[in-house]
Amino acid sequence: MGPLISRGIIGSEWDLVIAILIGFAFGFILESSGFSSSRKLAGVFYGYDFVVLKVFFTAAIVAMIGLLYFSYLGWIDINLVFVNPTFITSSIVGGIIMGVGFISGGYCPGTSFCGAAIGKIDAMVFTGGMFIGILIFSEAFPLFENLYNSGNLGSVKITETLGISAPLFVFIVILVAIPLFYIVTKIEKKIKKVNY
Amino acid sequence: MNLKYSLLAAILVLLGFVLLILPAKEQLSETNPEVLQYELGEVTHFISVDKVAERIINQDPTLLLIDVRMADDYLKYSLPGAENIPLEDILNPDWADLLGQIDRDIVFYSNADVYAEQAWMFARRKGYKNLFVMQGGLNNWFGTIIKPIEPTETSSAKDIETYRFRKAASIYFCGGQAVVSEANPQDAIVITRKKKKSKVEGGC
Amino acid sequence: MKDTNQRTNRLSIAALFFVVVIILGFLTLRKPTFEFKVPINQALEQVLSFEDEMTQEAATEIVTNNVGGYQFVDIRNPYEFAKGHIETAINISRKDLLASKNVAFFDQMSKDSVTVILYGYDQSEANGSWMMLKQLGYQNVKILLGGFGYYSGETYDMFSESEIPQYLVEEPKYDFAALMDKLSDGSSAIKSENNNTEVVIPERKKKKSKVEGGC
Amino acid sequence: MKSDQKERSKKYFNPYFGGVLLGLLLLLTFYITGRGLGASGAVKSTVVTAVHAVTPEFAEHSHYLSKFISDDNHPMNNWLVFEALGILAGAFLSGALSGRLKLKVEHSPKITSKRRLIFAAFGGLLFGIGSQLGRGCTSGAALSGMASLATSGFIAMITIFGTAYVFAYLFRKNWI
Repeated sequence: MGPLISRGIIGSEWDLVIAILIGFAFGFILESSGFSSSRKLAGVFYGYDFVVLKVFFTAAIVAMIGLLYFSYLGWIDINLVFVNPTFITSSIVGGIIMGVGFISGGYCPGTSFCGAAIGKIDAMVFTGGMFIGILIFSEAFPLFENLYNSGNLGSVKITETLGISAPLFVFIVILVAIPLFYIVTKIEKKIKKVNY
Repeated sequence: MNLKYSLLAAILVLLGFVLLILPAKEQLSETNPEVLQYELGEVTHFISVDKVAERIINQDPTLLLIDVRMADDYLKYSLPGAENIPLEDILNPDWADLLGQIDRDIVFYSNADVYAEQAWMFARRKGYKNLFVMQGGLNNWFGTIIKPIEPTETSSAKDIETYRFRKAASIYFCGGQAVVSEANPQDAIVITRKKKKSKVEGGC
Repeated sequence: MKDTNQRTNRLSIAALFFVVVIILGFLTLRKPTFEFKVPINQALEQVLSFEDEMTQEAATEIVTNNVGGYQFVDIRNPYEFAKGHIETAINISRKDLLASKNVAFFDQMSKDSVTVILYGYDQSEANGSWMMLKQLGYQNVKILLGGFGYYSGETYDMFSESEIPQYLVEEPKYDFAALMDKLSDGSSAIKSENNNTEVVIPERKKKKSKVEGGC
Repeated sequence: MKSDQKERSKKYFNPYFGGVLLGLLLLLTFYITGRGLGASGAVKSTVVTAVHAVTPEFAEHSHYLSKFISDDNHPMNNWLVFEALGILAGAFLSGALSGRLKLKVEHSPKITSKRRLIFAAFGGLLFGIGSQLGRGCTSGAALSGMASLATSGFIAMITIFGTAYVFAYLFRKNWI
């Protein structure tokens, strides 16, 4: 049955309406979960607020489980679901750069939009910085080009990389995540509350 | 621990566990038998030799002919532009790219249409789309297109029209090699010309 | 305190909603009425083995001697069936092959280990239905080569000199390559004749006028 | 009254509730579009469009941008921009409902607003570069990637959070 747009069940003229609706829900959930506050986000790195980790992992696990069930029930053709191609070197380097950006700026792109929407000036500046960053990247692209295209592994899935079945992998992730949630809650309670 | 968190944890573990013990679904990619039965029942999968001939003559790029006979037979004679996938090799994954071209109509043919329909059935079950079978196969092709039966005087206008098309198609398909042997006909022309000359002379 | 309660419910409701969606999915998961029971590779092997093809001779033998354990099934439409059919045959038109009462019939036949022989007007007509039943797991189904056309003699060519039985439709009726060679020569002759007339006609006219002038 | 407002402004979702909702939304997005959520792509499309509008010759000259101008009509580009507009609207509504709408610079009391803004701009800059190199940001590559079990998603998640933890000590003054 799904994905509805890839299968042409929903016409492409609805694309943008759906985009706005999904974006709306995304923004609402992010903001309501507290992702519009950079200090709340940064809390995950100092142990005073693990909201990012909790939301992030819960969402990923729910979506993982859901996708596998949907696929099993025949509601979605898993082969039509986009799998971001893995360019291992560029992924790692990009991830490191983003990591430094994260701890320095306190936002990531999605959350900076949320912050900007409710009037956080730092979030607006962060978004502005992002524009400039992309501009720099595109101008200096010849410099990055080799790196950008290096280590191409294609659209591989983690289950292929590790060689285990998808349900087993998801089950392991769940079994890891639950104690993790428990531990971070303990840590949160121990570490001095930061007022923000 | 708080009840709501225990509940969430229990739900996630349970869902993950159920996923783990669900029986593996093997035939997910295969076409549902009911779909195939419908297509067989409505006979939507046959394409007439006339249609095929017309599309070959028009050099329709969306037509892909697949010869499902043995390689020997294919090499001896095949329709113009046809590819060869012997019936016993139809499930070979090597053909996935060829059969998976969704923007082309893939027409199977064999000497009759039995093997071609079998190939159609297997390819269709595997999930390939836009597959057809040439009705009557090569025997029908030769019996109608290459050696069209002349309509009788009582035939309908439509039959005569069909005959004309087939005759023209026959010349098209047989003419391909005539171009190569251009030299002989020229000789023939000379001879016949002479004959005619003499006739004219005789007339006077 | 009330506030906290409300939040508790929200989390649990969201989580339970997820579970309910999945459970509903399983409840509504329609088990496909029909499944291909024979794996595709095995089905291909069966087809290539030809062991389920029944010859006209064998069919005639069964009918004339009233051999038990066989059931002819005519898959043509009722109108064609009414015009003439193998005496002991029943009619299941191929459109309704998988209608529930017919499925029950095939189930019964397979339970009683009766061999079902499908036939249409020719082999091609019954071929799809036969493959469908085979792949759905009815192993007791055979197909009549040549179909009713040969059985009734309608499509039997008495003057054929071929050694090969005529109901083997997949045998080439012509030597395609040789025929093409012959025809392309022939047709080039036709073509050249056409050329001739085209070329000659004006000449003829000229000559005519010359001759006339001469006369 | 004032304290009441303050009380309300703290009222965030329970993180797990937010997580389950986000997961369900992500699932719905996969179901409808076959792709996950994303954010940095919107910025990229905007940059491409903006540069192309202001100085077309520069955009065509640039190797990277021209790559995206050629398929500028690709629906996903517009898609992400509209999604980003939706994010702004949704976040605004949520902020308005919980009384969090306020123009301010959020920073640790130990640092000045100016310092916070400089670091924010620097962070944004790095994120801009990194998200292009890593083919997606935390939502596009890491979250959606993990949900679809893409290897790149897990690499992105581990490297982004890993690096942030490594450098956390250096930047502690900014946050605590």
